[in-house]
Amino acid sequence: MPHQVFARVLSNDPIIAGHQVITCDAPSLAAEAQPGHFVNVLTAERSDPLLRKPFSVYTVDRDRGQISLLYSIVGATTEGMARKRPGEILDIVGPLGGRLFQADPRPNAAHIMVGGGYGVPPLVFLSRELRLAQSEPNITFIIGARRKDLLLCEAELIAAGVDARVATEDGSHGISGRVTDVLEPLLLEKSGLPVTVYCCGPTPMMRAVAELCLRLGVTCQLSVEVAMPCGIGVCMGCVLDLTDGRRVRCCVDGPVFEAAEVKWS
Amino acid sequence: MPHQVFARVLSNDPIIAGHQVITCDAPSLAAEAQPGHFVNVLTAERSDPLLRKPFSVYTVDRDRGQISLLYSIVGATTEGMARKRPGEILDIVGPLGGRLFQADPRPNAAHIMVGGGYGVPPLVFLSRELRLAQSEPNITFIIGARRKDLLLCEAELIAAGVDARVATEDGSHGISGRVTDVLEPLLLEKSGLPVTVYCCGPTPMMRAVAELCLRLGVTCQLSVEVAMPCGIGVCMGCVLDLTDGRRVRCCVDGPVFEAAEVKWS
Amino acid sequence: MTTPNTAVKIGKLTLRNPIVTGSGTFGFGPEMANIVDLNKLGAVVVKSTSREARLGNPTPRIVETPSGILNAIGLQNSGVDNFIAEKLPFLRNYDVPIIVNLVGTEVADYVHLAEKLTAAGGVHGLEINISCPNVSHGCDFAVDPVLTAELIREVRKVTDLTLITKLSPNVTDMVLIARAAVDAGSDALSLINTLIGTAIDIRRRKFRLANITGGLSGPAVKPIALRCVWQVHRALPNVPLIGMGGIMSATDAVEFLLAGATAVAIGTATFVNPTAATDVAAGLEAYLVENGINDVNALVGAVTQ
Amino acid sequence: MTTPNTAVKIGKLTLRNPIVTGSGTFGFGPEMANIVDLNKLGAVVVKSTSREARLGNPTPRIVETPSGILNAIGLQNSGVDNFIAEKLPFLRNYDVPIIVNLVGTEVADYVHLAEKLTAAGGVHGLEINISCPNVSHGCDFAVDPVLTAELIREVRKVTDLTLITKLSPNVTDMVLIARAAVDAGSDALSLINTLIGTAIDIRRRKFRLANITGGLSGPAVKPIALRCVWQVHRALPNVPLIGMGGIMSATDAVEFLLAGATAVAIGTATFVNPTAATDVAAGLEAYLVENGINDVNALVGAVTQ
Ligand SMILES: Cc1cc2nc3c(=O)[nH]c(=O)nc-3n(C[C@H](O)[C@H](O)[C@H](O)COP(=O)(O)OP(=O)(O)OC[C@H]3O[C@@H](n4cnc5c(N)ncnc54)[C@H](O)[C@@H]3O)c2cc1C
Ligand SMILES: Cc1cc2nc3c(=O)[nH]c(=O)nc-3n(C[C@H](O)[C@H](O)[C@H](O)COP(=O)(O)OP(=O)(O)OC[C@H]3O[C@@H](n4cnc5c(N)ncnc54)[C@H](O)[C@@H]3O)c2cc1C
Ligand SMILES: Cc1cc2nc3c(=O)[nH]c(=O)nc-3n(C[C@H](O)[C@H](O)[C@H](O)COP(=O)(O)O)c2cc1C
Ligand SMILES: Cc1cc2nc3c(=O)[nH]c(=O)nc-3n(C[C@H](O)[C@H](O)[C@H](O)COP(=O)(O)O)c2cc1C
Ligand code: FES
Ligand code: FES
Repeated sequence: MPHQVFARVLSNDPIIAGHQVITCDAPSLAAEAQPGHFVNVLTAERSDPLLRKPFSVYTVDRDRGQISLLYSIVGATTEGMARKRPGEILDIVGPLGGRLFQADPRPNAAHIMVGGGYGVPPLVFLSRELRLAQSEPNITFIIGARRKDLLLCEAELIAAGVDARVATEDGSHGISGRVTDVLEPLLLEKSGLPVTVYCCGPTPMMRAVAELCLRLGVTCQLSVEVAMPCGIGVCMGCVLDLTDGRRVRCCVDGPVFEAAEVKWS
Repeated sequence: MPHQVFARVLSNDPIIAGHQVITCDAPSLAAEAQPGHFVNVLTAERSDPLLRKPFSVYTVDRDRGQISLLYSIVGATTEGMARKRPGEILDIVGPLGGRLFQADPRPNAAHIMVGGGYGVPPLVFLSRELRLAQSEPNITFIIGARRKDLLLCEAELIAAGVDARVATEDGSHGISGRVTDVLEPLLLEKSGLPVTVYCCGPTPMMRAVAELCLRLGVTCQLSVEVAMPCGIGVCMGCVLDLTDGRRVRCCVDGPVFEAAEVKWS
Repeated sequence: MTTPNTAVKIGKLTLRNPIVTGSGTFGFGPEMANIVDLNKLGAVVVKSTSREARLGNPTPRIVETPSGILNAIGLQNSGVDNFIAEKLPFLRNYDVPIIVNLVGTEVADYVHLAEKLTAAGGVHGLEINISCPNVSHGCDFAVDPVLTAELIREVRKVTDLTLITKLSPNVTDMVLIARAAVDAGSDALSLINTLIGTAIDIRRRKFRLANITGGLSGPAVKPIALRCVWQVHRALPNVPLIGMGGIMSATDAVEFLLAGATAVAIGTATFVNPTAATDVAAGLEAYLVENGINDVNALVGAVTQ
Repeated sequence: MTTPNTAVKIGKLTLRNPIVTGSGTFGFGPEMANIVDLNKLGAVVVKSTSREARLGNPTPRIVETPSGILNAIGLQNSGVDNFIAEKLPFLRNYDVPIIVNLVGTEVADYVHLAEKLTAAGGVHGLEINISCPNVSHGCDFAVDPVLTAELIREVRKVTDLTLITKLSPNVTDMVLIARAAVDAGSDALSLINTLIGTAIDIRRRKFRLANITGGLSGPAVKPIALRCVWQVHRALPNVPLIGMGGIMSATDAVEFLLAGATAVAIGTATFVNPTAATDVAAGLEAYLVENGINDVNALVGAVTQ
């Protein structure tokens, strides 16, 4: 259940240009967090900016009671996060999210993660949980980025033995192009298997992935990226239109939806 | 002339509980600042709190182009100042103040400073300037505080050879009582000499000092403590009523006034 | 010292403390019941409910502004029948007054809603929202004392629940509308609803809200809300007021009580701190104890110049 | 690309850029002339000037609120004769339009002021302040279209200087007042003056302003001000508007231009950053260059949904 935690910062280090990972002591969050969960962070001490900002849970260490967030420094909240030093307090509300990634339960399923930008961390969490839950799950992880220096988590995934594939828009690493340029042949490659695609990233990327999967008849779960003013289901500021005509809240009715459910505007 | 300086912080260290001295590289301010000048500091990055806050210039090192402020940590701005580390930037507008302390020019004058709380720093500045300008000026410095541990600058004044006298309300150091309990006998002591009292501190203290000086016919300059929304003379938010019926701005028509001018409300 | 009295009266209702929830900022209960104990609130005011279900406005619906937010939700809700069938049963489990906020475009809509909700059972008060700035005609009543009086008079005829009229600050003279509502039978007044504002994205040269304008709430509006409460309280000292607008802390709540509010609503604050309402209730009690005040009612309107 | 045109027209006046100073936030010139080059501004709007000298309200007169300030200065000024004798000669040294803000309690006061200031020479425009919330009767004109029209009509008779009416946001319908002012001969409109608000010190249980209420300005009010500009521009697209309310940066200024302002005033921002007005002017020019816009007038009202 969502609750507020004043979490002690344990480390807060740059990983690539403009991106950091902040790790905190937060046993209650570590105990509850599942892939797809996000937390709402407040760094302002007064009322400007007023609202918390959402961040996906990146890593969870349940034994030590720690969680970490991977963030891109873009505005007041993330600048405030970047200034936190070990020992200081991070004000977090979480875990948030009502519908999370659902690992495909079929025994020989191929799990394909497609992540871009700060969509990568929740999928890294998902693949870690999959590896904990199943022996030798069949995971392929496609990471998209504009340039090589904006690529997140590749080394980490490789070190964990995940089949990581990369698409950069400028071709500076991996395939030159978009994640769908990697995904389409990959889906053919895996065509004998039950396949689920899990996707998180910028909306245009998710839309392209969703449309590809729908066209090819592949199950696809998306964690949508929508501003979350409250994160707890009461402001109605995060709504998404579904193909069945319903207008739902991404925070508590999502953030994960099936590709077929989402009505793109 | 008032101007904005993005001053690099050189040091920022506690002196007594809840009080720090911040020293910055600010050659243009160091060149212009005189005793009684203040500066307006902004630490908020967004708009809450909106306004700058005033701080008296405490020390000036004209050779090195440095100034320092002595501040009591009481709210958002001073908390923001306290977080500044060497190398970071302090956003300052100054020097501010149109009418400053005027050292009594009479050759054998007795200069009596009466300071309480953050009224002490500008008087320390004044006594330092007096010692630079005159050989062996006759300075007595009365410091008032509630308790010994809230006493500012005593060691520094003694080290500089200033006759420093202390009044604490709880008697934990110096005379037990108020600055006027020290001032009244001191004025008798100095009665053969031309005397000027320079006073800065909480309003009730200044009023008591002013009334004592008026009663004994001693010249007294006060640096009034009034909120300074703009500090540059344009908001009319810092006005003070004078005995001649004028309603003047403390920032540019003061902050230093003669005791006889001030109409206490 | 003994525990101070925190109970206040709003019309026929006794609230255990003066802290209620702002309509539209607390949903219909279930989400928040996971986070705070509803039984520690003075009352739960639910999101505006209309005759038919409403999808509300397109997105974006909320944008941040300095110390505030603009919202243009457009009264999304699943309609009164769904409320009674699906939402009210949950709320009946709690020992807290339930106040339903009503919205419509015509007098008949409000009358219909009031009748249904009165008959439903388990609803303790009705807050008549005549002041939503985010739908066309949303403020037609709130700016006109004659229309307001007519509306309240008709609703009054069909219900004996406590009636609270929610006023708009987007008017020249709130006292005029307040008086009209009270004379027509409103037991109490809620103030303020949001102030109409907008924001523009200069990169795209477009409005930041799909609806163009939205309602401003949060700390930015607190000085205005506080002034409204004081003005209306001074004019109508015997009418219980529920004050709201930017209340983030117990300190803010005390300001509103001193200005003349008998109760206060926590709105936008809940988005920032989900436990804001119960935190404020606890903080208010602490303030009473620290200041040796044995009845919160002693604070109401107690500000001096 | 060549330097973009930044000049705009407000009535008969050509401003070299759209940035002017907010009345009451820039004094009468001399203090600010030490800090910024007045010749880099579109116009200098001086503090409200009245027939006789005024001492204004007692202190405290300014308090901070979230992202804003409340002021209750009460129009302290040394009167029009003193202005002409002591302040105007200094301003005549600059090559920048001088706009004098007038305030009075009766039509005759404004007429008297307008005559004197027109005759004085060196005054280029008159801003008619009908909207000061900090004096009794300060808003009587601004809330009533008939009174506003009568006032502007009488002032119009005695001056051919550019007339700008400064509107209050504390009304139900600003467009009504705007139209009345323009139909009566106002060449342009300034909006918005401050919103009425208050603040309470809960320790002393007293109002924080000696005057009880004050006018809210600063970033907190920006969304409201922007909405007012857009509403009035949409209704009166050919009337030049001077937009103001919380403008702190060139980004904010562009928002106001897009909403329909032809010029913008920098008020409270000057208290925070004394060079705010010229900084915004420079930032606006940079925005034009970066976006390949060769005439600032192309931005005016150019927002889309
Ligand atoms: C469910 C979810 C999970 C997320 N997970 C992560 C995560 O794991 N890591 C991560 O880094 N981010 C994540 N995000 C995104 C993150 O929440 C946003 O980037 C957040 O806004 C950052 O807050 P900020 O205060 O630092 O920046 P903000 O000030 O909110 O700025 C965010 C972006 O908006 C732009 N912007 C701000 N104000 C304006 C304006 N007035 N006009 C136009 N543009 C403007 C900024 O330039 C910037 O690019 C997630 C978002 C969602 C919805
Ligand atoms: C000319 C001049 C010179 C000065 N020189 C110095 C100096 O050299 N050193 C120094 O330390 N200070 C000095 N001050 C005082 C300093 O400017 C103030 O203390 C300033 O307000 C501190 O800013 P802040 O943001 O840290 O605290 P603020 O938030 O402004 O708080 C200041 C005080 O007001 C109280 N307060 C804040 N908000 C409220 C509220 N809503 N209701 C009731 N009380 C409230 C706080 O508790 C605190 O005690 C000087 C003041 C003047 C006028
Ligand atoms: C997102 C949002 C939705 C709201 N929806 C409603 C509503 O449906 N009905 C209503 O009467 N008021 C609604 N309000 C107004 C609040 O109840 C309250 O009057 C206003 O926000 C001021 O209080 P605050 O500053 O504490 O939020 C809404 C406010 C917000 C922020
Ligand atoms: C301290 C202060 C004094 C003001 N005095 C006047 C005045 O004398 N006449 C007037 O028309 N407006 C006056 N105003 C209003 C401003 O000119 C402006 O309309 C308002 O502050 C909104 O702009 P801002 O948010 O940029 O300050 C004053 C505002 C402030 C903050
Ligand atoms: S973020 Fe508020 S309802 Fe989803
Ligand atoms: S502080 Fe603004 S006029 Fe003095």
